[in-house]
Amino acid sequence: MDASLPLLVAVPLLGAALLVAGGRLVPRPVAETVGCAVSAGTAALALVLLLNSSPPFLEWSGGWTPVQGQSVGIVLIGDGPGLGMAALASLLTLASLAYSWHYFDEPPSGHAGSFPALLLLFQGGMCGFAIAGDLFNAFVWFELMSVVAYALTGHRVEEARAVQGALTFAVVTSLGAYALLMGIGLLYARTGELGMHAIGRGLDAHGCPDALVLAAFVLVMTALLVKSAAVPFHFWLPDAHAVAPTPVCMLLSGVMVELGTFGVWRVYGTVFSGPGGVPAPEFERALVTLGALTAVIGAVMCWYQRHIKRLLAYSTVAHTGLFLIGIGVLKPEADDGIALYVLGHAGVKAALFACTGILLDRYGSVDEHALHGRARELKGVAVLFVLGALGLAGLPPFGTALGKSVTEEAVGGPLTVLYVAASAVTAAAVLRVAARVFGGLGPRPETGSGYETTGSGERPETRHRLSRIPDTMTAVPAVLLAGAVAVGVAPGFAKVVARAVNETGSAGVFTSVHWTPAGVLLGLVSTLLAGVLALLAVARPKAFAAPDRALWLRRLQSGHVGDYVAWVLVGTTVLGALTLPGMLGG
Amino acid sequence: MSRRARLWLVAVGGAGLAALFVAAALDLPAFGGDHHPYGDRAVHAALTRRTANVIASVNFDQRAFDTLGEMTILFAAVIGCVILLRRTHDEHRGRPAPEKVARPVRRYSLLVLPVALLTGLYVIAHGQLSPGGGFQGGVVAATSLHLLYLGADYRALERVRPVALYETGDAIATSAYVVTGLAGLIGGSAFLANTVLPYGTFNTLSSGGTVPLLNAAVGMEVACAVVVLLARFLDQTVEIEEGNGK
Amino acid sequence: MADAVIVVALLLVALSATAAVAVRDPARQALVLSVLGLVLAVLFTVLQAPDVALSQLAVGSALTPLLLLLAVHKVRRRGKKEGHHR
Amino acid sequence: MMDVFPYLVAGWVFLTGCYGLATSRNLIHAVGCLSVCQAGTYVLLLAVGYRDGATAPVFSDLKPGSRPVVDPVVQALTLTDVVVGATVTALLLALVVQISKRHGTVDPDELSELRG
Repeated sequence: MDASLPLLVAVPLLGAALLVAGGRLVPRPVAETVGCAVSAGTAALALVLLLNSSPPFLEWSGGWTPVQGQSVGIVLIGDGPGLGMAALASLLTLASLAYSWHYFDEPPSGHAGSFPALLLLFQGGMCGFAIAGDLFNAFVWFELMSVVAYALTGHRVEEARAVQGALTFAVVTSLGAYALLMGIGLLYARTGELGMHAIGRGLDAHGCPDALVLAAFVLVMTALLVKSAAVPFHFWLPDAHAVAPTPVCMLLSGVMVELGTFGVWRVYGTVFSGPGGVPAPEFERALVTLGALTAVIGAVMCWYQRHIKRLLAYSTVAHTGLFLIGIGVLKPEADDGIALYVLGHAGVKAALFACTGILLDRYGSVDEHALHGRARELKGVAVLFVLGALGLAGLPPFGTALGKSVTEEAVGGPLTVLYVAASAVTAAAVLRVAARVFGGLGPRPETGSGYETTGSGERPETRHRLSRIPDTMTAVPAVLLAGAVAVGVAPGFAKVVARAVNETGSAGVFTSVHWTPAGVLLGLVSTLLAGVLALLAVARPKAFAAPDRALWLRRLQSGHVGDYVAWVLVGTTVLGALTLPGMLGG
Repeated sequence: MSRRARLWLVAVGGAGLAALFVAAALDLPAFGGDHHPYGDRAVHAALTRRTANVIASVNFDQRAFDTLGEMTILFAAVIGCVILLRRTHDEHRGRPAPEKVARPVRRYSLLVLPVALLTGLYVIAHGQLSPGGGFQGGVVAATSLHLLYLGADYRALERVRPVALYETGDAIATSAYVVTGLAGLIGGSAFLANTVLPYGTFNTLSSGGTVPLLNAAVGMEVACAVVVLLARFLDQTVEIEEGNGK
Repeated sequence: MADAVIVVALLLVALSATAAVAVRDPARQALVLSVLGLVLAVLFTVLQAPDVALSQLAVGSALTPLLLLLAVHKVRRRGKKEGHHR
Repeated sequence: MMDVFPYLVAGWVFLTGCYGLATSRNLIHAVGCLSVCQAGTYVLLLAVGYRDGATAPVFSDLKPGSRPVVDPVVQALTLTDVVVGATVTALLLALVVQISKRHGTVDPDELSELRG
């Protein structure tokens, strides 16, 4: 059973290769069916392995099992969190393949299989990254998922915005990847190993942490934080997620960004958590500071958007901030909470993107102001969209609410307020969109400061503008939302997740995870807050429009790739400065 | 952001990173040091599997899983370029006029072409013995085909280079690598395990078990991929023209 | 002796990398990058990495500059055509 | 001096590339700068694997055990890195070509579609 772990990568890759080889011979429906079948098969395999992952196991690729504790092969980790992320990535890939079924843009002639093939490669890359136990191998899969994501983001080459967003994304992420490689070089020089556990042991054997460990930590984390879009590495995300085709957005926001966060957790836990690594208080300071900043900036910017996909992208930024805080406090309960939060968030966010895609394909616009009252006829989509917004706010019994409440109790204090506020503001922005676009409530808002990206003039992603919404496109968000609810209510599910996370994460400390009155109350509070904010914004658009004071924040998001690179450099310095204090003593 | 402000950011960020890196470099083991535990184990493992070129053994045996990812990245980039550089609705295809080529150039390139092609194939074939292998040979072989563009003209190149065939070849080579890996899982012990074939005699073409097979698959993949990549870019430069209605 | 050769190769790498950034014209940069590829290949040979040197020679000093030049050509040709239309 | 010089060169190359990337006025030039950044990673990896007085880890003309060899693992990593770099360059250039078509420019200062 354990030996089939690498198949999580091999199967989608083989499927993609066959789709490309046979793509010119088979008609489109066949290619799409094959794509769905391969993706579903991989998802099933991931779930089966996940059920067998207690206790966690290691698999050595190529059969190079260690001799006297040392191996020359690549180690893969089959534990709950890794396989859980692989399963999540696989299920979302299946969802986006189903969403794009038959209706998505005509492929280039002779390449019927190219879009499903790219999605399968994406799936393979994400699964590979999730189960990687070797730092260089993680880099390879990191690159694969990045390269595929660039191509998918720029897929609609006729759109000026799509190609610009894709290039920005590609440059910033590639730079991050090279920083990761520099970090790997430093770690290899010190320890002479590449396996994450082996590096960790090597660092511990060397003794107290020094500048080399600090630099390696900063460089490796730079790549992962670029991927998970922490401030100030986050600028690429809104630009890319706003322009990528909808099925791709579902994957980017639903799971790829979270994989970056997962990478932070994995790498810290295996490489840097020992006595020779980065001390816990330093890690906590760095991650909680950056996470809080990310949550605040993400939420504020989310509120000021009128381009609906961009708005959703910023809400992803805000939520990543919350995830980073949860990981940063290094408590087993917080880890459990974040795991549940990520699962719930993936379903909710992907569903919201799917609904936005329907708007785009139906009306040729994703602009909140231009669509004012136009989508009144789409009752079903409206219900799904509002449900998604409530899930984002953390309304019980959504999985997001359970995850959030567990994390809130773990982090405690003022950070709890931040959790409530960030989720309330992002959800309020989405509810505001729903009230205006689907309900036609309030006066038609006026155009804002001018320094913004509108959502009009976007072309539908389907061959023709849809006159009737296909069943697949509404079924997918419905199922995703149902999944997000199931995370919260399925009996025993939360316990299983917590157990799986604790088995790897907290060295045998097992925590119990369940709904608490305080958690439910906090969830209700943030939902209520979101509703009130949204209603006020709709009723009084002037009072809640972006004030000139906020303009500097918007100007930072300039769309200029040079700016973003400069911010990445600043980010590494900030990260280094935040981690530095406790490491000088050694 | 103004150019000045950006320069300040770069200065601050760059200075921080530079300081960090210099401090780290001072803590690194001295250049040329003797502590390479993984490297020493890799050499030992390569010799037990009778692969003369240790790097080939690391790439195609010990860390073959990395190479799988690497060739998939190349494969993905090829599909990506095919999609990104497709002819869009507002563009049309122009016929390039045949160009006159100076005789020395023509003679030189037609002379070098077969030599370069053979060199590429030789480098691929000896991957597990001497420096070189699928990557290097594949790139050389693919690039050499393009000497035709220099020596004859674009049309001559198009005749020897049916791009669709190379795309299929690219995909088949990638699947061949995965299938070899699966054979290791089914017939041996683990995915990409080099236990299916005999290891052969040290320092011969067929030594190393599945290493030559994987090496050949990568060679074919890289050659096809580079041909397709260059073809897409040449297509954009030479043939595709934008319509007037933009 | 070996150290001296390594130092020279390293200096050349640093120099040509700086030049590749300083040269702002992309077509010229492609040529400088091809020189950088060559110098890197020399450095790798000196560092006893013939495999990497070979691939750097093929990729860094031939393939990458070629792709860059093709892109420059395409962009320039567009610019010229645009000029005609206006 | 010789102990750290190669590492410093690697850092210099990487940072120079970053500087070029941030200040570039032409996207094709920026892509070139990114490949300079990557050259820094090659130099670091190979410098880390070097061993004084050792030879290449290829035993076709060398009796195993007769001489020390340099670290083969970093060479394999660098090889992977080189190929990855070329593919990323190709993909980025494809995007730049499309940007020049859709925006009519490859100067990042003149791209103003995405902001705020």
